[in-house]
Amino acid sequence: MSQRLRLWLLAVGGAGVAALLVAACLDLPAFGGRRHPYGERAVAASLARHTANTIASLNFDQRAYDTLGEISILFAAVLGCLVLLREARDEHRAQPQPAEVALPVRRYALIALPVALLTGLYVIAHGQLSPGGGFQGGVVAATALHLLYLGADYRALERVRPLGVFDVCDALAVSAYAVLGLAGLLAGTAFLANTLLPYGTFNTLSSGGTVPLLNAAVGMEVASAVVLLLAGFLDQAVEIEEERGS
Amino acid sequence: MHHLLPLLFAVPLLGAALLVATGRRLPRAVAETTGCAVSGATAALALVLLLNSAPPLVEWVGGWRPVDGESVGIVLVGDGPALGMAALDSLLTLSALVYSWRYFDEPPRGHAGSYPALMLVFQGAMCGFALAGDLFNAFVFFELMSVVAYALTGYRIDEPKAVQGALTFGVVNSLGAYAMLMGIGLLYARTGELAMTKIGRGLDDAAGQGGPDALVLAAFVLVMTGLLVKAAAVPFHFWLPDAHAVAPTPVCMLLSGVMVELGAYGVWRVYGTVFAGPGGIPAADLTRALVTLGVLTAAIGAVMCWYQRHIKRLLAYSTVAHTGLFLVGLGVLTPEGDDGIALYLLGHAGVKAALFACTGALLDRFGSVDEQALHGRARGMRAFGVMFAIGGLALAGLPPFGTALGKAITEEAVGGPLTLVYVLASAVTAGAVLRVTARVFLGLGPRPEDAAYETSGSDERPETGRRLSRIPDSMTAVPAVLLAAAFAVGVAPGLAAVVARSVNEAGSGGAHTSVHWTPHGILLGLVSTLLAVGLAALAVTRPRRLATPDWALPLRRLQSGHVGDYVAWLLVGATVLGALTLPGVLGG
Amino acid sequence: MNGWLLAATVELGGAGAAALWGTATGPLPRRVMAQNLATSAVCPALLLLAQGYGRPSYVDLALLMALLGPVGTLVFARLLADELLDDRPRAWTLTWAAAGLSAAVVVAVCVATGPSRAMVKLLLIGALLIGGNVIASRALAGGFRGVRGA
Amino acid sequence: MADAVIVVALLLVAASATAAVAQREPARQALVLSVLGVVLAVLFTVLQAPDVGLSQLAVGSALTPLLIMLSVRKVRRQARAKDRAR
Amino acid sequence: MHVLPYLVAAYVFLTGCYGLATSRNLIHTVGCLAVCQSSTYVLLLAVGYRDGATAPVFSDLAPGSRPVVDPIVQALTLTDIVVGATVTALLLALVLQIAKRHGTLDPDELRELRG
Repeated sequence: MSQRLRLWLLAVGGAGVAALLVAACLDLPAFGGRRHPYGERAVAASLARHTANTIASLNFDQRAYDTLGEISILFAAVLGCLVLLREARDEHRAQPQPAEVALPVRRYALIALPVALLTGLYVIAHGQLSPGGGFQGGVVAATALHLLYLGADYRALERVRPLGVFDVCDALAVSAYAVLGLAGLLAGTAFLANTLLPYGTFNTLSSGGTVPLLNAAVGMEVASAVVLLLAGFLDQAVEIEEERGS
Repeated sequence: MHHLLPLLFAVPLLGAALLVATGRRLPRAVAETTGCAVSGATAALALVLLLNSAPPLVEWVGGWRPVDGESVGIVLVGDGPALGMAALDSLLTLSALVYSWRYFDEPPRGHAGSYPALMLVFQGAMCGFALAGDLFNAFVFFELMSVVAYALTGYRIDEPKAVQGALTFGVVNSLGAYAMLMGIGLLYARTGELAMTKIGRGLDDAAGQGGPDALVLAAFVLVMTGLLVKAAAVPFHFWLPDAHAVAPTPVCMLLSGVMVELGAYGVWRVYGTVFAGPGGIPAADLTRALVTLGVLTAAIGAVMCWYQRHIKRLLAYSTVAHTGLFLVGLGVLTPEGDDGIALYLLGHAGVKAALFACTGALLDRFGSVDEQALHGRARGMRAFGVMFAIGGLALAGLPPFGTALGKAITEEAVGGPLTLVYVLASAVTAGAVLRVTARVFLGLGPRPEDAAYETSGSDERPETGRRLSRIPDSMTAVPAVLLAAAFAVGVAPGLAAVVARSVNEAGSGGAHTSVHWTPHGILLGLVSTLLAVGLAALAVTRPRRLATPDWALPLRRLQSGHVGDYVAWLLVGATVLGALTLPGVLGG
Repeated sequence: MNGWLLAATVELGGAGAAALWGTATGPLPRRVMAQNLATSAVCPALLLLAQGYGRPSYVDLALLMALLGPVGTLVFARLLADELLDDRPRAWTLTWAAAGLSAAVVVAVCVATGPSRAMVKLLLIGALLIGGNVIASRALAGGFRGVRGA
Repeated sequence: MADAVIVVALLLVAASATAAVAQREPARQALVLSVLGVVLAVLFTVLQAPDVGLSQLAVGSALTPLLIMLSVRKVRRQARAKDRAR
Repeated sequence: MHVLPYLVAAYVFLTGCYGLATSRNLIHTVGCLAVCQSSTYVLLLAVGYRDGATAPVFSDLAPGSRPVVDPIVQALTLTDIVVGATVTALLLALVLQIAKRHGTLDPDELRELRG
């Protein structure tokens, strides 16, 4: 199809969808409205279960099943990336050249690395209290590890990143989440029911029943998934080369 | 019993996690056997739940049962159609895994478990989508299903076509999913709820006497865009041939056999629970929209199917044509139409998967799926030739296959000129399949000439490590069993009645219908079979007469393989859908 | 509307928009530099917002921003090192100006908070932000000169 | 009046989204996307969604740019290897 | 102000679609898809906003002392962001393979699948 025709189609389709969306926007309740029935029920339910952060309560208790789907997406994407970025038949690995990094940058990376790791853990641990949680903290922790690549060089990163271990962690974290769900079922309530543990004191680290456990499982899953994803891309960008003449 | 519903997703997921955790050490045979075992266990669970699904099972995940009619949790609905789809996809995954058992080529080094693990997650995602009673939960599983499908489609990274098809698939489907999510956002803004039944009630309350407004229309269009992209309705269908033609054969069996149909199922479910009330989209408008798109889909799918030489692509277009027929049948909104489509879908899944399985055998034996390059070369593969021919006849609706029964009931439900669409679309796609049988397995007729604008199926890499000299028994048995299952759907006494009862209970408030073979239906089935055989005979003996006429060329040029075009078409499709539904909103 | 929010609005509307403009136009070295300065434009605004809304827990956002912003810039500095080799981006005046702004905001918020654990966190954010910003500028100005093909 | 900051954040999001689409060169687009990520995080903060803002920061400011830039690097390396082979 | 956030979401979605349709580089295409997705975040969070309210996070707030915004949309958006990041990664992996197998990233030059 020619460029012109595509632009015409795009104009027609875009105009139609735009008209539809604008008409819908005009019918939407005004921005900042007060009516949120589900939201209010969720806040009440979260407080009843001593979870200070309602979003954590939603993600790991009330709508925990969605989160199971979400970490399965991560799990599947990692699996898919490993499959898609594997070494093809006509490729080989080349040893990357060591990098020369200016001293201040290297120092900064080495200082920021533990700080970022700790921050990641802090964000995960306080997930059910303050903003944050397994997902946010997991990404921070995993990104922090890659400061080694940015600030030092690839081989330093490879040394602290045993991929086999992360592979297992990835699978274990998903299983842990699902098994915690099954535990609810076996205890006679329902899948992913938060009735196994006491709800604890409001606004402390151990409050919320199984919320902190699920939160930790998600943190572990996200951290290992991000490390594995980036490992796939780093392999491609740094190591894997095509055979000459192919 | 209802507490077990989430297990249909959790069990395959745990199996996949197990395979990944141990994948580095596991020998291949063990990994694939584990995959089959877990998939089989899930299928058994789905069947057990299906047998207990009257009255429908309802599960509030996490034990968040409603208090005063209000809940904060996620609801799963295990009625007949939902568990039926779950059982169908589980059984099909099992057969795909058995089909690829020990034959499928080169697992990535140290990741022997990754292919069966992906298949298991795919199975779980499809089950999860089928059971979802919460709109956002449906979106999550929709995305999970898509993500796994992209990875599986691009599995053969050495194939240029495979990676291109997978990317097109990925971009178009993700965009459709985002459109769906925007629609969910609009619905949430209006009703403040996420469970489908509650949204439906919320829309009715909000509309009062007024009927639907622009917001409902936009939400309907956006949600349906996402589902119709999955169901590959024209003009959202372009990704399908590109993806299905290049995916590994066992994956094709799943994509064509059940994933696309899940899109149609989603349309049925979402319309029925969310938009069917007085505050939703009026029935006349839905019928107009779905029947128009469905007829277009059937027509374009059938025409494009006829002109393919790449056998997998041909089968993919036949899937497009058949989903068009499904949409028409669902669009007329009669209980009989729903029953017919449910049976048609069951039969079609078996037949289409069997046809793909046979094509896979050709690919592994000859390294090609091109009708012209394979001309007469498969004479020795008699069993596959017979199965391919039977598959073609079943696709046309030869009684007493399940496809024929479903088609006959639907034809009666739609009535009038739409019957003709069913007869013609099934005859043309079946004719193309029979033509392939005659040329490839029997070597009849002269070799046709190359056309200008087409995808050839030669130079494909077999999916096995090397070309097979002998096809393993598991690869022969699977299509045979699938065809037998499609046959059984048509003849098993009482099955049709059970399916109809559970579909009506879920969809049309328990309306009573009687579904059985009628002379009229048998006659129409025979007519389209004869038509298909005639078309195939004509194509083989007088290829000139049916070679691409000029008028089909513009149609073929639309299938350009360009992601940008497909995105533009998606927007056009949403606009068309909006325009077709608009009258009811204006009138209201 | 309190003064903190007003300050945040001005900061976002001014420095944020300027950083966006710089990132979206002009030669590549300038874009990278503008991307780096976007961190120091937005992070103080996040601190001001936390103070303005009276929600100390929002400070975590600024903490993450101060940590990850420079990491993002290092990504570009490292992976675009070849292209930045000939025409090294330097904007020391702007870098120090941004650092000064960050310091001013951190001090102001610290004064409002008073001595407590929250203040330690704020000071940590200030140190990370200013240090990261300066180092990222240094990295852009030839911090990866030896990096080729890696 | 408290809405002023929301308006500013919304306009910044719209502007950076436009810029991200208008940049046709992937590396430049990655730069704008990282700014888009940061601006979105600000928008989420002013819409009182700090949790979402945190994850947008985590993903948008470092992870997505890193993924895109690694892809760009791989593609360039490939092109260079092809040129050398020629 | 009543509809501005919604209009921005619609605008961002359409802009992303324009980028997708006219893209000449597949990495850019994936970036545009991320832009499209960010429109869904804006829409969802705008729907959940409430005037003068604050986040429903009670670590530094006494429950009931101030009105709070809708937490549901925030949970949904959180899930959505994860989905977005993973889809980006997966599609970029496919793009890398396309670059390898086709030697180009221009969709106009990919001519294998047609008709």
